[in-house]
Amino acid sequence: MIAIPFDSSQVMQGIASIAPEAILVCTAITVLMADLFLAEDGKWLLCWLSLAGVLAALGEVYLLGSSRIVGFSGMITSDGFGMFFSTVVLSACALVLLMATGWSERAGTQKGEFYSLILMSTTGMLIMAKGTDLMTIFLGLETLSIPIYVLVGFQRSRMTAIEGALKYFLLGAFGAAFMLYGMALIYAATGTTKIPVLVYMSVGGGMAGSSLFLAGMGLLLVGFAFKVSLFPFHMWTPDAYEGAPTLVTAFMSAAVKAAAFAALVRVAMLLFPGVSPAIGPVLWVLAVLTMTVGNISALGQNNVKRILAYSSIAHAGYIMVGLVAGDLLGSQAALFYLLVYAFMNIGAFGVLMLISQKEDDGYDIHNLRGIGFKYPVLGALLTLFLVSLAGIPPTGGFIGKFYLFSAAVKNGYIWLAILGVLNSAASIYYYLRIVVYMYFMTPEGEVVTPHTPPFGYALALCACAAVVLVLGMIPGAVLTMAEQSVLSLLM
Amino acid sequence: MTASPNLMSNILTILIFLPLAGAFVLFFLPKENGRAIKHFTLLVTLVEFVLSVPVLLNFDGATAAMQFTQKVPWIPQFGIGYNVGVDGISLWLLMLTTFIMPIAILSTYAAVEKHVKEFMIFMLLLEVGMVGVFLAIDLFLFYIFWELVLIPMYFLIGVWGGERRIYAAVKFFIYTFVGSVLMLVAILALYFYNYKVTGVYTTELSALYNLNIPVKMQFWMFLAFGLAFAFKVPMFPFHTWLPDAHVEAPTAGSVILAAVLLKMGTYGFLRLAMPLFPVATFDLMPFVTGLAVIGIIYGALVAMVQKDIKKLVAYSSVSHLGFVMLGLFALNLQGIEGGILQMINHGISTGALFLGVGIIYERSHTRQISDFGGIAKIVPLFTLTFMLVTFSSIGLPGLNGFVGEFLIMLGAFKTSPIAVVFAASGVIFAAVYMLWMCQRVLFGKLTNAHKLHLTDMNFREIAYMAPLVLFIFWIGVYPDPFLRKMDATVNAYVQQIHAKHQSALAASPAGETLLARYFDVRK
Amino acid sequence: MMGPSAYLILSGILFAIGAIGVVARKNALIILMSVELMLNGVNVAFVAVGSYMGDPTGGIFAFMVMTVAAAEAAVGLSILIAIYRLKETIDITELSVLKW
Amino acid sequence: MVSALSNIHEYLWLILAFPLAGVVLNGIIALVAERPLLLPADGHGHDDHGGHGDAHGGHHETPAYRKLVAFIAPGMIFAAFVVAVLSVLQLTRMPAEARTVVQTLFPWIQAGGLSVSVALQLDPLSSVMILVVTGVGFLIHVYSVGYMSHEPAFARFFFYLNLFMFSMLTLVLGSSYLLMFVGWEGVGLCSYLLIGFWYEKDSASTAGKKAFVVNRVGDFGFLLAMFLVFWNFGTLNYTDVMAKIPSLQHSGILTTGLATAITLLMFVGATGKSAQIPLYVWLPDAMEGPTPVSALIHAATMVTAGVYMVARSNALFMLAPFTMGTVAVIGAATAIFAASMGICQKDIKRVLAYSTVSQLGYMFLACGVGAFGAGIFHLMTHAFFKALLFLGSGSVIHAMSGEQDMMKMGSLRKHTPITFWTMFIGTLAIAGIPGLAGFFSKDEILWRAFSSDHGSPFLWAVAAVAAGTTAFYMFRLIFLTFFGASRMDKEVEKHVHESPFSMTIPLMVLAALSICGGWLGIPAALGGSNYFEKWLEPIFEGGHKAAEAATEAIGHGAMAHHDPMEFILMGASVAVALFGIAIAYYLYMVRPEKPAKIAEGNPNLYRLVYNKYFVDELYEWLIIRRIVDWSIWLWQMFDVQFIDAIVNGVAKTVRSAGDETRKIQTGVVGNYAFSILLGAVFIVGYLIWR
Repeated sequence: MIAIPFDSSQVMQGIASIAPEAILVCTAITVLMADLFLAEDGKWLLCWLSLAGVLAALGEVYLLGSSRIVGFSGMITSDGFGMFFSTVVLSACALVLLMATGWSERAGTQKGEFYSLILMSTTGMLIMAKGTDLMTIFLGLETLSIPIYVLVGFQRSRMTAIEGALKYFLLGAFGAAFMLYGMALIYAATGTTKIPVLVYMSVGGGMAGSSLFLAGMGLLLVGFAFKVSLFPFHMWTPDAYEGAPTLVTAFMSAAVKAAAFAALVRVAMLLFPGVSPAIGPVLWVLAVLTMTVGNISALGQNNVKRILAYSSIAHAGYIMVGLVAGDLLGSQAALFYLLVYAFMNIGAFGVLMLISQKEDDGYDIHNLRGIGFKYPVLGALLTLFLVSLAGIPPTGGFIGKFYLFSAAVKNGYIWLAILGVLNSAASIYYYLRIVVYMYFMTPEGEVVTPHTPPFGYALALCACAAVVLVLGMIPGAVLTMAEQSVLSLLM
Repeated sequence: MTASPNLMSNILTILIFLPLAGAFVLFFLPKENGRAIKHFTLLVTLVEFVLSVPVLLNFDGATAAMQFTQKVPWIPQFGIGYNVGVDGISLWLLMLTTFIMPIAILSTYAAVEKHVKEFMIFMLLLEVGMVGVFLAIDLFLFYIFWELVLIPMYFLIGVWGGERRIYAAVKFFIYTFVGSVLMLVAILALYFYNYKVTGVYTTELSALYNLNIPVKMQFWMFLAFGLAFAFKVPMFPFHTWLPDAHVEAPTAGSVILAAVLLKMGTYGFLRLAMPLFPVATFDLMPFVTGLAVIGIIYGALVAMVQKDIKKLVAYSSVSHLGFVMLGLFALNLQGIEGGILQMINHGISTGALFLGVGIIYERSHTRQISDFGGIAKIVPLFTLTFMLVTFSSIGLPGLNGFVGEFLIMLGAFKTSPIAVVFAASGVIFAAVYMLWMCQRVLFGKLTNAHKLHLTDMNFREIAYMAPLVLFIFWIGVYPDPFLRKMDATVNAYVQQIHAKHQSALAASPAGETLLARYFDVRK
Repeated sequence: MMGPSAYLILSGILFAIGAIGVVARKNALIILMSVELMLNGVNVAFVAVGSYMGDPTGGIFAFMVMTVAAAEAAVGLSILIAIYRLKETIDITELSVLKW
Repeated sequence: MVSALSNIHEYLWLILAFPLAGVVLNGIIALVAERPLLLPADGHGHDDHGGHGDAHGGHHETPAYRKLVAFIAPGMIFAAFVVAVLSVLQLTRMPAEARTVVQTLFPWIQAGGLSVSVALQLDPLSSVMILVVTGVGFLIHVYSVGYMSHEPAFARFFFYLNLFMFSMLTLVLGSSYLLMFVGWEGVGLCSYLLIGFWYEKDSASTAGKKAFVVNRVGDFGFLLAMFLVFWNFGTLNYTDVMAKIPSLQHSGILTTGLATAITLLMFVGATGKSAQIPLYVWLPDAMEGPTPVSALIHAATMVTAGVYMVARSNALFMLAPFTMGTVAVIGAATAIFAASMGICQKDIKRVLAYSTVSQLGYMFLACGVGAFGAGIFHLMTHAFFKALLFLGSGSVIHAMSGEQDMMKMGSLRKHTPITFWTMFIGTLAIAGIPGLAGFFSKDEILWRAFSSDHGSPFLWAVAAVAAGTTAFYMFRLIFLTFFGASRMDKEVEKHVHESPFSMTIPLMVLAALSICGGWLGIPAALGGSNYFEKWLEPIFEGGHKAAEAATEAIGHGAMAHHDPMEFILMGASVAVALFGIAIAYYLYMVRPEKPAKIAEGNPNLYRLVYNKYFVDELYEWLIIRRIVDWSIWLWQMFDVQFIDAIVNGVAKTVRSAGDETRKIQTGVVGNYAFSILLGAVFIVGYLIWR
C-alpha cells in the first residue's frame, strides 16, 4: 500500500471542487427531511426550498468562477467548462422547479422525494460535467440516471409512465454497460482512466493503432450516444419522454442532454483528436442519421410531447455537427446551442403543461385548436419557442444553428451543413404544424382552458422567452462565455 | 428639406424599428376596439412613410456610395455588424415599401374583421423585415431580415386566408425557407473564405464585394444564393407556391406579397448574387435569362387560362418578374435600371390589381371570372380604375409599365437578342390574358347583378387607389426623377461587375469552356 | 507470461451473453439479470487488467460498478413491481403501449 | 402675341395640348356629371339598349353638360387644327431644306446612351399628317355630336375620341420612333376602347380586344425594330437616325441585312396597325364600334399609321430591296384579296371596312415600289373619301334606325338626298373616276407600280384588277342602298329621315375635299405641277440617296413622267373601273335577281368569299385554340401535375418515410436493445476493421 500523506490544502481543494454538488446533496436531504414535518397544505414549501438550494449552488458555481480547481486526485475539475455546464444544468433545474410550483399539485408530485430526486440527479449532472476521470464520469452518469428512472415512473398509477420508466431503465442500464465496457477496454489498453493521462497517451495518434483502445472509444461513444439519444441508440427517447410526467420530460430533454453532452464534448475535444481519422466518419454519419431520423419521424406525429421528443433527437444531431467539426468553434457552438436549447425546450414544455388538462391524451395536437387567439400570450410564447427550435431569426435557436453550421462549413463539412439546413427546413413542417393548430384551425367545440400559471411559473416562462430572444439578438456575452469555457477545457 | 442632422443620421434605423415599436404598442392595446387599432396602424405606417420622404429628398443621386449609413458592432465575435445604408438600388424599393404599407392597411378596413390586432401586429412586423432587407448592407443582417419576413406572412396567409390557406401558408414557408437555408450555407462559406483571404471575420458587404472568389466557388455560391432568390422571385420553375399563396392570402397580404416580398428576390440577385459572384453571373447569364424568358411566356400562358382572378394576377406576376430578371441579367445600364424601375412598377400595378380584386371580392365573395360579367355598368368608377391598372400592367406607353419593360428589353436586346424576341411575345400574351379577363369580368351583359351585391368604390377605396394611379401616370409620363436617382449607383455597379468579370477572364486560360471551368471536364 | 487477454476474452464472452440475453429475452426480470451479467463481464475486465498492471484503479472501478449495479437493481425491481401491480405481467412484448 | 404669331412653331405643343385638354375636361365631365346618370337606379340594370345609341327615339331637354361636351370636344380639335394650319403655313414659308422643326418639351426616358425626350417634329411629312388628322378629325367630331346625340355615355365617347386625337397627333408629331410607338399604342388603346364602346355587346368587346391583341402582334415587330435601331444607331430620333445612315453605311455597320431586318420588323408593326395580310382580321370586326369611330380611326387616320411609319423610315426601306419587295407584294395582295372579300358582304360598314383594307394595300404597294410620296398622297385622299363614305354610311344607318344590312335597304336616295349625293361623290372618288381625288392618287400608284425600279407589270395588273373590283363593290353598295325597290322593314321605313345638319355639313365638306383634294398632286403628265410630291421631296430624297449609295443604281429619271405609257395605263385603269361599274349596274340595277343565282350556281365559291376565306376560323383553329389548349396543358400537366407533384411528392415522400421510420419504434424493449447492439457492433467493427 502506498501511504498517502495527508494534505489539508488538497482536501480543501477537493471540497471546493464539489461545493455546488455538496450544496445540492444537502438540500436534497433537507427536503426529504422537511417533507416528514410538513402538513399537506405546506408542501409547497418543498419546491421553494429546493429552488433555494439550486440557486445557492448556482451562486457557489459563480463564486468558484472559471478558475481551475482540481480535486480528488484529478478525478474532478472545476473550471470554466464545468462552470458553463453547471450554469446550463442548474438553470434548467431552477426553471423546472419554478414550473413545479404550478404543476406538482395537480400532477401528484408534491412530494419531498420528487424534489430530492431532481436535486440528486442534478448533482449527478454536475459531476458528469466536471468529471476528468472515466470513473467520475460513470459515477456522475449513474447518479443522474437512477433518480431519473424513478422520476419517469413517478406517477406510478399511470401505465404509460411506468412503461416509459421500465424501458428507460432497462435500456439505460444496457447502454451504461456498453459505456462501462468501453471504459474497461480503454483501461485495458492504457492502464489508466484519467483523462489527462489518456490525452497525453493518445495525442498525435499515439493510440490509434490499438484495436483495444479504438473499440473502447467506440463503446464509450455508444454509451454517450445512448444518453444524448443519437440514432440508432435513440429509441427509448420518444417512449420515455412521452411516458414521463411532462415536467420530468422537460428536465430530461434539457438538463440530462446537456450533462451527457458535457462529458461527450470533453471526451470528444480531448480524446477524439487522437483517433480522428477513424472516428470522424462515425460521428458524421451519426449526426446526419440522427437529425434526419429525428426530424422525419416527427412529421406525422400527433402527440405534441412525442413531437418534441423526436425534435430533441434531431437537435442532438445538430449538436453533433459541432462535434464533427471538431475544432474550438464547433465545441463552442455545441455549448451555446445546449444553453439555448435548454431554455427553448423547457419553455415549450412549460407552455404545453399549462394547456394540457391531463397526461397522455392531453397532449394530442388537436387540443391546441384555437388556443393562439384565445390566449394570446401563451400562443405567442409557444410560437416563439417553436420558432426558435426551428432556427428562425431573431431567436437564440437561429444563432445556435448558425454557429453550428458555420463550424461545419469552416472545417470543410459543406455537405454536412447542407444536410443540416435541409433538415431544419423539414423540421419547420412539424413545428409550424403546432402553430397551424393553435392559430389556423377553427376549434371544434370549446377551446380548452389552460391553467393559470402562478407567479413562479410565469416567471420561468418569461425567463425562457427572454433568454431565447436575448440570445437571438445580442448573443455576444454568451458567445464569449462559451469560447472561454472551451478554451479552459484545453488548458 | 431641412431635417435635423441628428434625425437624418439615424433615419434608417428609425425606419427599420418604428414599425416594431408600433407593433409593440399594439400588443398592449385592447383587442376589442378594432377601429382604433386600424387607425393606429395606419398612423404608424403613415409616419413611416413621411419619415422615409426625407431620405428620398436628401438622397444624393450623384454618388454611387451608400448613404445615411450607420454602423454599429453587433456580434463582434463573428465580425457581424448592424450596418445599414441606402443607395440608388435600394432607395426606390424602400420608398415602395413605405408607400404601399399605408395603402395595404387602408384596404383592410372593411376586409379584416377577426383578430384585427394580431393582423396589424403582423403587418407591422412584416414592414420591419421588408425595410430591413432593403437597408441592410451586412450579409448576416440581411439574412436575419430576410427570414424575419417569413413568419408574419405565414400568419397572414394562414389565419386570414381563404379555404386552402393552411396548405398555401405551409407551402409558402417551406418553399422559401428551403431556398434561404441553402443561402445560409453559402453565406457561411463566403464568410470563411473571406477570413481565409483577409484574415478578418466580417459579414460587411462592402468588404465582401472586394473579394476575388475562385470561379468554381463562385459557381456553387451563385447557385445557392440564386436558388434562394429564385424561390422568392419566383422564377420558373420554382413559382408554384405563388399562385397558392396569392389566392389564399387576404387582400392586404397579396398586395404586400406582390408589391414588396417578391422584390426581395430580385433585389437579392442585384445586391448579393450578382456583384459577389460576377464571373458566375456572366457565365450563367444565358441560363438565368432563359428561365426568365420561359417564366415570362409560361406565366402569361398559364395566366390566360385561369378561372380565378387572383390566380390570374398571380401568374401574371410570374411573367412580370421574368421581365425584371431579364433586365437585371442584361448586365447593362438600361437593363438594370429598367429592372429596378419595373420592380417598382410591378409593385404599384400588381398591388393595385390585387386591391381591385379585393374590392369586388369584399362585396361579392367570389373571385371566379365566370361569376362576373358586365359589371362595368354598375361599377363604372371601379371599371375605369381597374382598366387603367390593367393597361399599366400590360405596358401601355404613357403608363408606368411601359418605361420599365422597354428599358429591360432594350437592355437585354444588347446581350441576348433571341431572349428578347421571345420576351416581347410575352407582351402580346399579357394583352391577351388581361384584356380577356377584363372583358369577361367587366364587359358584356350584366348577368349576375343580384348575386354580386356590387357597389362602386367608396371614398376610402378611392383614397387608396388614387396615389397608385398617380404614380402609374407619373412614372409613365415623367420617369426622369426615378431614373436619375439610380444612375450613379447603377453605373458604378455595371462597371464594377464588368471589370471583375474581365479581370477573371484574363486570369483564366483562353478558350476555356464552362464545363472545364466549373467541372474540370476537358475535351 | 500470459497477459490478461484470456480474462479479457472471458469478459467479452460474458458481456456478449448478457447483451444477447437482453435482446432475446422477453421477461423483464431476466433482462435485468442479463444486464447484471454484462456488468460482471466488465468487472472481470477491470479486475484482471488492474491486477495485471498492479494498479488499484481496476479494482476500485469494479467496486464502484457493483455498488451502482446494486442501486440499479433496487430501482429496477421496484419498477417491475409497479408494473406487475398494474398489468400483472412483466413480459416486455406486452408492454408496448408507447410506440411509433 | 405678335411674337407668338411670328413663330408659331414655338407653340407646336398646343396641337397636342388642345386635345389633351379635351380629354381631361371630358373625362371629368364623364366622371362627375355622367356617371351618376348611368348607374341603374335599382343597382342592377335591365336597360338593354341594343348597341346603338343613335337608334333611340324620343327627345328630351339636352342637359347642360352634354352641350358643354358638344362644344369642348370639337372645339379643342378645331383649335388644334388652327394651330396646325398656322404651323404648316409657316413651314411653307421656310426654305425647302430647312423644313424640319423640332420642339423638345421635356426628357422622357434617359438611361445610359438612350435619351428620348418628349419632342415634336414638324416637317413636310408630319405636316400632311397633322392637317389630315386634325382636319378630318374635326369634321368627324362635329358629325359625332349629331350622330351620338342619343347616346347616354356621350361624354365618355368624346373623352375617348379626344384621347384618340391626342394619341394620333403624338404618333405623327413625335420626333422619335419611341414617341411614335407611344402614339401607336395610344391609338391602339383608343381603338380598343371605342370599338368596345358598347361594351355590353359581347361582339363589341370581343372585337375591341381582338383589335388590341392583333395590333400587339404588330407592335412586337415594331419594338424589336426599335431595339435594333437603337443598338446600331445609338439613337431613336428620326433626324439622328437619318443623319447617321451615310456614316454607318460607310463603316459597314449598316449592311443590307441589318436594314432588311429592321425594316421587315417595322413592317410587321405596320401590317398590324394598317390591317395588312396577315394581320388584317381585326379591322372588319372593328366595325362594331360607332360609325364615326370607323370613319376616324379605321379609315382616315389610325390605320394609315403604318404607311406613315414606312414613309418616315423610307431611307431605311430603300436600303432593303427585299423588304421593299415584300411590302409591295403584301400591299398588292392585300389590295386584291380584301377587295374580293368586299364583293359579297351584306353589311354596309363591312364593305367599307374591306375597302379600307384594300386601299391601305394600295398605299403599301406605293411604298413598296419606292413611291412614298404617292403612298402619302393616297393616304390623304383616301382619308377624305373614305371618311366621307363611312360617315355617309353612318348617316344611312342613322336613317335606318340602326339597320346595317344592305339587303334590307334600297331606294334611300329619295329619303336622304344629301347623304346619297355626298356618298356618290365619295364612290366616284374611290372608283378612280378622272378628276376626283382618288383618281390622281391611285393612278400615281398604278403608274409607279408599273414604272419604278421596284415595280413590275405584274404588280400593276394586280392593282388594276383590284381597282376594277373596288369600283364594282362600291357601286354595288350604292345601288343596293340608294337605288332599286325598297326592301326596308315597314316599321323602319316610317322613320327614315335625312340626318341633321351637324352630320350632313361634314359630309358636304368631305365631299368637296374628295373632289378637290387630288388637285394638289396632279401629275406632270397631265399638265399639273404635282405640288404635293415636291412638298414631300425633302423627306424622301434621303432614302433615294442612301439607296444609290448602296447600289450605285442609276436613279430612275424624271423623264419617266413623259412616258406615253403613262397615258395608256391611265386609260386602262379608268376603263377597268368603268367596267367594274358596268357590271355592278348590270347585276344590281338591270338584273337584280342575278347575283343570288350566281351565288347559288357556285355555292362553294360563294361561301368561301362570303365567309372571308375562313381566315378568322383558320386563325382561331390554328393559333388561338392551339395556344389555349397548350396553356391549359401547361397549367394542368406541368404546373399541377409536374412541378407541384414534385413539390408535394417530396413532402409526401419525406413524411411517409418518416411514418415508416417511426414503425421501427415497435415499443418492445428487446427491439430497442437490438438496435443499440447493432449500432455498437457497427461502430466498433468499423473502428477496428476500417
